[in-house]
Amino acid sequence: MMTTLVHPAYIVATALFIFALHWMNTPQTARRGVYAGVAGMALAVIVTWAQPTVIHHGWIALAIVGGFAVGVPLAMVPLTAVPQRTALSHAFGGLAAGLVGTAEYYLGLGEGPDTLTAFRMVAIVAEILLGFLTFTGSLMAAGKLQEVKWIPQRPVTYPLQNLANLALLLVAAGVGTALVLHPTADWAPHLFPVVIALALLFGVLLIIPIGGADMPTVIAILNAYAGLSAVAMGFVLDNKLLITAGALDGSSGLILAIIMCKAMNRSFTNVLFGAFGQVQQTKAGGEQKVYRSETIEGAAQVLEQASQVVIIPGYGMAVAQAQHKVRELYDQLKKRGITVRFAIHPVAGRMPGHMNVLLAEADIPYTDLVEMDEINPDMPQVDVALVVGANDVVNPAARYDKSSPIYGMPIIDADKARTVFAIKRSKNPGFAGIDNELYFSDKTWMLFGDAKGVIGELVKQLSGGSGMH
Amino acid sequence: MMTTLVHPAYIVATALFIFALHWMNTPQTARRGVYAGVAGMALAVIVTWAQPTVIHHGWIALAIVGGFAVGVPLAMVPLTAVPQRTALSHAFGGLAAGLVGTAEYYLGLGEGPDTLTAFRMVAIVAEILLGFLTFTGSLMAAGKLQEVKWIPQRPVTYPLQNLANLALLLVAAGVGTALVLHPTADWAPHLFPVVIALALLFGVLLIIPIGGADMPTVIAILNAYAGLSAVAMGFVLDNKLLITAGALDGSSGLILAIIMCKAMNRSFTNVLFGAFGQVQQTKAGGEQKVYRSETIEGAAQVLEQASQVVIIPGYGMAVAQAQHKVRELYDQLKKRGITVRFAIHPVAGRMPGHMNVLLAEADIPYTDLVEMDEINPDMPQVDVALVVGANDVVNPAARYDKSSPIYGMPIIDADKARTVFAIKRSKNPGFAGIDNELYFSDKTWMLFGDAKGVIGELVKQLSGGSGMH
Amino acid sequence: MTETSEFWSQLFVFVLASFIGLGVIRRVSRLLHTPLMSITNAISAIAVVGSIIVTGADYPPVIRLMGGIALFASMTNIVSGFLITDRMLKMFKTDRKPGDGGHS
Amino acid sequence: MTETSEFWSQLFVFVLASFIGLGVIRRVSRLLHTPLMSITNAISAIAVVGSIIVTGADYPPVIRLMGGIALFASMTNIVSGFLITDRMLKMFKTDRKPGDGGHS
Ligand SMILES: NC(=O)c1ccc[n+]([C@@H]2O[C@H](COP(=O)([O-])OP(=O)(O)OC[C@H]3O[C@@H](n4cnc5c(N)ncnc54)[C@H](OP(=O)(O)O)[C@@H]3O)[C@@H](O)[C@H]2O)c1
Ligand SMILES: NC(=O)c1ccc[n+]([C@@H]2O[C@H](COP(=O)([O-])OP(=O)(O)OC[C@H]3O[C@@H](n4cnc5c(N)ncnc54)[C@H](OP(=O)(O)O)[C@@H]3O)[C@@H](O)[C@H]2O)c1
Repeated sequence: MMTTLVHPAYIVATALFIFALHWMNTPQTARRGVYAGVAGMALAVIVTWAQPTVIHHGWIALAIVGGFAVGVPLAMVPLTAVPQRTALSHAFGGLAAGLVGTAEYYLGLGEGPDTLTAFRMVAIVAEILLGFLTFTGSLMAAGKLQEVKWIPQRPVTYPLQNLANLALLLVAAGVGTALVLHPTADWAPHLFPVVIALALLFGVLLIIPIGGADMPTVIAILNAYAGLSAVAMGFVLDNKLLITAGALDGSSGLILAIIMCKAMNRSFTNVLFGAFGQVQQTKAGGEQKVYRSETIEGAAQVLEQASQVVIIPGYGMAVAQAQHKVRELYDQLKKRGITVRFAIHPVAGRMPGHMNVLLAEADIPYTDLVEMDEINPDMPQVDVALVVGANDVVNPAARYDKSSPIYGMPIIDADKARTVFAIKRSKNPGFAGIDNELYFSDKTWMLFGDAKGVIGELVKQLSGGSGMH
Repeated sequence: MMTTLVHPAYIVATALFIFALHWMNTPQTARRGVYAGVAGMALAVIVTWAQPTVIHHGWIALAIVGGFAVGVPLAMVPLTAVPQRTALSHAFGGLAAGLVGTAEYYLGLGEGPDTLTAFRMVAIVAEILLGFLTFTGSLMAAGKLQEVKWIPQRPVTYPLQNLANLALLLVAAGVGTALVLHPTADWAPHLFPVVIALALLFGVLLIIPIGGADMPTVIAILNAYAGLSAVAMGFVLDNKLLITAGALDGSSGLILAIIMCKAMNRSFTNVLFGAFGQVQQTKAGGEQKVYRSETIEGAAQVLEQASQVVIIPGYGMAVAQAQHKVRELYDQLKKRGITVRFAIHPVAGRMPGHMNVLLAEADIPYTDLVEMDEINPDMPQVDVALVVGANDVVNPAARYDKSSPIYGMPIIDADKARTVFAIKRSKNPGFAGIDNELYFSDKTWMLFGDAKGVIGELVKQLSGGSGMH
Repeated sequence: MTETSEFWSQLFVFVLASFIGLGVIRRVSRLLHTPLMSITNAISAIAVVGSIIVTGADYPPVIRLMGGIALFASMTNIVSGFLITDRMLKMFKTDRKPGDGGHS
Repeated sequence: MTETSEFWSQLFVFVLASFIGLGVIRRVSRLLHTPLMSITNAISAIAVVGSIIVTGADYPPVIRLMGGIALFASMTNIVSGFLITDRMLKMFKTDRKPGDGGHS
């Protein structure tokens, strides 16, 4: 009975997953999407668990309880830690795929040669390669994002690095092929762990040369890998639900990676092998140009006089956790009948949609979050552009300076506004590690300090001053 | 070799078909879509023909040649005959599915019981039922659209009609079930033709009670059936390419039917069992209200004075084949610096997109074809609305007259324009068979006559007069 | 792979294909609904592959005859469907070139 | 159904699923790209069905242990993935209600 039920159940689950992603196309329906996803998942788990082949239940229950025990706290991390959490979950996903693949192989060995057909072996090898390299790779990525001590932030490069990686990959592929051709040879069971080891090693080496700030893109790519490993598992188990879900996951990773690369005007290869973060090292420090800074009072007054204010948040707002203060500022200005909008750059922050989530967390209506392409035409009419911890995404050099690493990346035209206030702590550059002439323009006034602190002051000024109006 | 090639080839063909439909989302890429479709089709045919099981080639070549011999002329029909052609092609599609299903059944009989499994029989019965009822049903529809003598245009109704049809359907289903349960019983081979006969009969009875003007909707529904029969064939032959292509076809039919019903504010059931066209009979003829007609000269002058003209084409333009004359008028007015746009109602004419194709045929840039929802807001600023053989789609009764059969159907607000000219031949109503008060409004002037003739005159006036300006 | 699970995998494909169909067709330009009808006709005539096998295989003539007729019917749809679609699409232009764009 | 044609039907499903994936994801609102990442995580943890079988079937303990770990890993992704997605989505509002919408 249950065996027959499993097929329709899997089809329904698939449909639910597709709807789940479909409903993400607008915030109104997005939560419905979550419920659909949960329903599909629950259905699939229950029906599978009820299969007659499943006779031992203890460990399953245990693992599920464990999953909840770890999963719930993992879901409570502060939003700034979301990239790490994502990376971590890819690691888990990869691990799961790799382990199942391994189990399937040794099971097949037991059942004799006819089960380990060439095609099945190809799927298994693909599964463990993708799975285990995603595992270590994602762990490294998570570590870099979490800025764990013993994982070097800055890209680690050494001569012939890419060549070495390539060689390693070839070895792994070679060993894999050997396994595919002779899955049941007496040396095969001993060679299998070698493939695993190679995959694990490759995952590490793949990430080492990539700068911490490039991790978001890498994460998206690892996301695609994780999806593909699920697909491979689907091939091994002949489970179309797995294949579909994996493909959905894979497409999402791929598309996000493409969006990020486009918005950064970089290519995949450049991200993966460009050791981009290096620029940061070489260029950072030592600007001699003059910044003109402004006092909180002065800034507050100018803001009060404005009728059109655009706030441009960046990674700095995330670091400072300043979104709630920003909201208070937003309220203060709104109270005065000033139109306040937020200009959201596709790669502001360190992950896609980063700023949107933070501002939404601060309860700012998403109808006031405007995309770059929509707001840029209005910038010339804007009285004050308030840059909160954003840098590269407002760097005019992207428009003309061919030598600049961000040349060609579309930016928010803060420099077109009548007045610009820029909040940052120091004279240090941003992610791309380059000067930002916007800060030296004669319409720009710097407000040095931690974003949270500075904006807090501004709010105090305005709320204090608001009485006199 | 060929047997292995067939799978990848079918996958590629599937992808090509999906792209073909995807590229139809804008006129710029649409033709690329056709090429993709042709490529996919050619690939599938060649690979299949090259299968080792295919040993007799004479008949295949013959049938293909025949297909070209009939297909090419069929593609040359005037655009007004497109609905009939579409209906006819559904008939062919249904026939093909039905015949292959039949063949598969008798082949299975030969090979013995194990080939005709229950599930396979279900698929076969579904295939022949859908196939053959689509065959006769579409032939009837084509006949009604072509206004063939011996096929009654007006809905033929008799007491307990729907009940009778339902009974027939149940009988067919019953016999079908018997076949599924005992596919190889000695009476089965003789019962099989009965199912076919019932399906053929049902197709006829299904269409008889539906008025000629409702055919477009019916055609869309038959389109969906044809698609489903292809899907059933895919199940019988375990051919996923067939399943996919059939599903694509089915969705298209379904969506078009829904669009039409929505735009007519009618329900499927109402179209299928409502015997709608009857209204036409009962209400037609005998209006006593006064029309005020205008002379060509007068109309020409008003048009010349206008700065904003909107032309509202309808079924009448198609009947009169007036699109080329309309284009000349369009040119004349443009020459005078008058902005001329076309207001396209989703169900103007007798098939979805009917007006667009006709006007495109007349070489009018599709950028001047404006959808109802976009143009309605502008109507009050329009100086002259020229209604060319449209009726129901500009009938204000749809807005408020609950008793009217078209109540609730969205319309083009011709009555909001400063002046309205309406071209039609007589005082007869349109498809819905009801009066149109727009014609009696004090801002409306009738130009009685055949659309082609009337507009021809207008053009003469304007071109003649144009010298004096 | 057992006969039932074969059925389920076909149903699976059908569901996925329907998702694609509804997603893609819903985005077809309203301008092109008439050509859309004809191109989907042509595409669904892919049933031709079924009839090719039936016609060409080593089956009793009466069976092969049915296949042949089916093949002819499908082929007609393919040819006329694609041709008329292209003929209609040729007509859609943005900027008017003088002279006509494919009158019939 | 032979082993190879089984592979092909899986590949077929993969292709269709990719079409759906690309089509659907491309239309996800830019506002929601962060939640999108977490919900796809959760969904791809459907790999859990594989590990349930391995863990629960009558296999040698070492195999079942691998399955158990995999099951635990997937389960973690499912729980945290869906929870954090919902937590983020709860925050998106059009009109501001006073008080905060789910601070962390
Ligand atoms: N979003 C994505 O998906 C993604 C993915 C990969 C890469 N990236 C890259 O990340 C960059 C994002 O641009 P961005 O302008 O948002 O960030 P950014 O260019 O990295 O600049 C962040 C700025 O915030 C300032 N800052 C840091 N902590 C602060 C604090 N506590 N208070 C106030 N200011 C603080 C920093 O200056 P101080 O140190 O002087 O304070 C820095 O100038 C882009 O280059 C993009 O290509 C984004
Ligand atoms: N488009 C679709 O997919 C579709 C599908 C199903 C049903 N329909 C229905 O069809 C109707 C379409 O509305 P419509 O306004 O386009 O057409 P209509 O309501 O049928 O009216 C057509 C008008 O054109 C006039 N006419 C006919 N031949 C003419 C000629 N040679 N010269 C000048 N005028 C001529 C007729 O009046 P005279 O006879 O006095 O000339 C008639 O009033 C709607 O009711 C719609 O629901 C459309």
